[in-house]
Amino acid sequence: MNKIFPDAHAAMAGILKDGMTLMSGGFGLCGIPQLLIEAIRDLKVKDLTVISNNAGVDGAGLGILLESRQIKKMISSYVGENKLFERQFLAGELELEFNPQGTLAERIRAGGAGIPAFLTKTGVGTLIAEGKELRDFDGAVYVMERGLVADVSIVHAYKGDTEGNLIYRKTARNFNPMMASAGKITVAQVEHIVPAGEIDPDAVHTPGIFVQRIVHTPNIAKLIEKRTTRPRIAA
Amino acid sequence: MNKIFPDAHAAMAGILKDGMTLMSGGFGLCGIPQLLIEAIRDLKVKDLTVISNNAGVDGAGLGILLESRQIKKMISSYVGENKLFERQFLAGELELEFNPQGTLAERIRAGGAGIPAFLTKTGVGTLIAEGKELRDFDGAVYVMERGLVADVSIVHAYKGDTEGNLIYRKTARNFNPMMASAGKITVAQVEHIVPAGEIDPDAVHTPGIFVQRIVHTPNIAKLIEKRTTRPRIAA
Amino acid sequence: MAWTRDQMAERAAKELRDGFYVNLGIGIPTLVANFIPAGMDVQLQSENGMLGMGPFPFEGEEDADLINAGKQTITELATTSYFSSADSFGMIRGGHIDLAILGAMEVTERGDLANWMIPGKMVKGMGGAMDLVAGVKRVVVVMEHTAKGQPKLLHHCTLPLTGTAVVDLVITDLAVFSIDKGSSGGMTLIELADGVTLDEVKANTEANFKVAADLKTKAA
Amino acid sequence: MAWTRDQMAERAAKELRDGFYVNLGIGIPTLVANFIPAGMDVQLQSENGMLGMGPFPFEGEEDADLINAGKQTITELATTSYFSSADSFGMIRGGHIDLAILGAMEVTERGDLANWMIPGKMVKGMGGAMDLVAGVKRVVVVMEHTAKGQPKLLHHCTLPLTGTAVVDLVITDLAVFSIDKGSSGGMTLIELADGVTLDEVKANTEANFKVAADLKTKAA
Repeated sequence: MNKIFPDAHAAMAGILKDGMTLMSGGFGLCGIPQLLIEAIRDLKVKDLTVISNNAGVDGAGLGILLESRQIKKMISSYVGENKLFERQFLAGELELEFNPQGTLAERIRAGGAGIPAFLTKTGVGTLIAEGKELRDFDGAVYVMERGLVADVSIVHAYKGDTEGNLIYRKTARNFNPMMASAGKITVAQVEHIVPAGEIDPDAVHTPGIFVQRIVHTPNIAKLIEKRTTRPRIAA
Repeated sequence: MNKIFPDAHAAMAGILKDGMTLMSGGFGLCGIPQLLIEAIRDLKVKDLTVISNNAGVDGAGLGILLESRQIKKMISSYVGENKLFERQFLAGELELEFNPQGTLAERIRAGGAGIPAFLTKTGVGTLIAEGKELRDFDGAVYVMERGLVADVSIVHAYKGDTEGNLIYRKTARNFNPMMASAGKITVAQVEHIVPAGEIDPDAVHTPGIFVQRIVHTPNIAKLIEKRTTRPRIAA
Repeated sequence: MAWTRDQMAERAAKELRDGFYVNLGIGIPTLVANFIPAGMDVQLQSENGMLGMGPFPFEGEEDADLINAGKQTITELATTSYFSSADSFGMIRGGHIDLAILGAMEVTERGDLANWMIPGKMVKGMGGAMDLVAGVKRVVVVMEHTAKGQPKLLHHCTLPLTGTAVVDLVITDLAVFSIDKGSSGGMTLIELADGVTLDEVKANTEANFKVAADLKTKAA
Repeated sequence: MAWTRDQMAERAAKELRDGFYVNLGIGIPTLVANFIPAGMDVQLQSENGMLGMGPFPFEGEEDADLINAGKQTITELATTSYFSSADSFGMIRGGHIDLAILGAMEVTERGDLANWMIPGKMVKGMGGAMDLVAGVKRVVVVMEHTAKGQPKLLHHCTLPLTGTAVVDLVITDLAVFSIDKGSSGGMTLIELADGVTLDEVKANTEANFKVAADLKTKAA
């Protein structure tokens, strides 16, 4: 069962269709599957519903699918970094569903784990709870939120083996593991690819069962949104 | 903030009281916090409600708290390995609540993650769903299950650092991570203790925030319930 | 001549496909691992928290930290990954396991299954059985056709249920039945064990079943 | 003399305790990290998936894979662990974070909070703010007392809410208020910034508040 594809275009080919739901990993520009997003642009599928914590920036991340007008709806927690997003939204060209970040993360985790709905305190008494079912447990009020699944999930990992086991690096992990579990088909771009057996099985973040396709994307450019530093104290 | 205690007795002292709810990690005898269980026996607290996938065997694991009659109620998925359990249960001395194993695991995970209830397909149409709320989502029926928390959780880990970050080994991980997250106080026995910084932060299974007390328990005897082997083919 | 336990396991192994992730129950289902065709990539899941389960260890190489859901010592493979029981059952409940092969006490013509409570004995618990039948994409039962001469394929289960409308295929020592669990298609006899007659199956089965067209020819 | 941003952060740092796990919002709350007393063990959480957040990196040592929830480059410490955003918000929602220090646009005398939607501007989203106020054990707001001369401590929020009855303490450039959010205890002025008078606070506050007994003495 070969899961390795020669390039991002090949890895995304044959699994996309207009109107589908896509999950895209990453937080800001950290840990985003940039080359898989570019392949989706090149494959010209449209009317996508995209579930992603953010919407990229102008020219990077999901920003490039906004430019190409392939996204119909975003389900996100924060889209503040993207001017094109604002223009398309205000022009009525883009639908938007905001979720609290933790609720979004849990909805995706629930979807991957076969849980159609769960209760949370987050958002009770706010706009987020409007129209949703409220429940009382032990004297506190909770709102019911639904699990999310995707036709295709795209994720970025630091290391992957031929079985599809993945390891993420530092805060580039973020939404990638849950999204890998919640895609009917999950495609991973990995910086380093190794034979099965080279990753410590205790250290695997995403077991291979969740990953149907892998593509090796070495030496990718990683963008930094807010480069903050401190001065070196002279010795 | 020192989390390290000199021995199992000291680590369990001052946090136990009669009638409390205890979570105890492990699957069968694999990854059980044996020395912490022995400390609970020695501290003589009683009327415990114990949440654990299994109930140990005669003379090991939770079996020793059955012997000392400190357990009032078990919440488990399988208790088949324990004759004393059977006798106490049939004599009406022990309450028992069966949960499907995955529902039990998820209830504990939910408790630790602040989710008071979730929906699952597991057990619909069986005894397990009796008296519980059923809900329809997209044409399928699901049963509502509640999150579980414990006054104290005890877990076994392979490695721990002074911050309380834990790593489990192979299938000894099982219920330990969720239980660590669902205890108001969590005590970990660890085979190897290292200074903070020695565990790869990408490889941590249980972040230190979930662990209030750690005790170093090197060279523990690990029991095997079913020793199955295959013959060596002569060279 | 009914099938032996090994023959039943061999028949069950025909349900495997390249790339499948599979959960095997204890008893006869465990034997299925011996019949995975060479060159076929099948990863076995152990619901306590492992994918890529290897064979029993060589004597002296048992590791107490490495057991399967039946609490037997096992080994790891190059493909192995470990995870928590919550993640393991997330995998199961979420429909990521392609196939579960399980034992049973009773199965009905609608695919209801009872396999966790033995009448008159201490109740040991359902373990992961209810989760597996509710979550896994396809459920295959392997069991003896009768117990003490009484049919196990029934109109209604007499024992407490593990799940309702969950079984897709039943392999017994006498025959193989498919179950159209999602609709009113019911149960269909699709295969007879070598030397077993249709009459013999009928005599030992309470459940209603149709007989597949191609089997009728073969059995004639 | 109202407090500076640094003085507000320094005051907020007095809410820290040894062994605390703390989440700091963007803006003034970020500055609180500079005032953690020496010898006090405080671990900072970043809700994108990190515990044990270190300071900004030295120039040239930025790592694109290592950012905080404000998307700034940061560093790791000896205590650091990384986890998924689902695990991170499980930590938050499950009540494991001792303290969140956040900015705000409006706070009411009952502890209602609005801090995610700016009137007349494009809505950017609430990010993790709603999860933090709903889940963290104790919520401290640090904000300017007024915005363009208008009070931010109100009877009712005019902006869309982030949470209801969630704020425990408000630190402004003029004063510090405790809020008994769980009951009808309301808001109490417990501290004045150096040189600020009670009348000045009253003139700039719409919300009802009591004055703590010991503060009355001090302010007299």
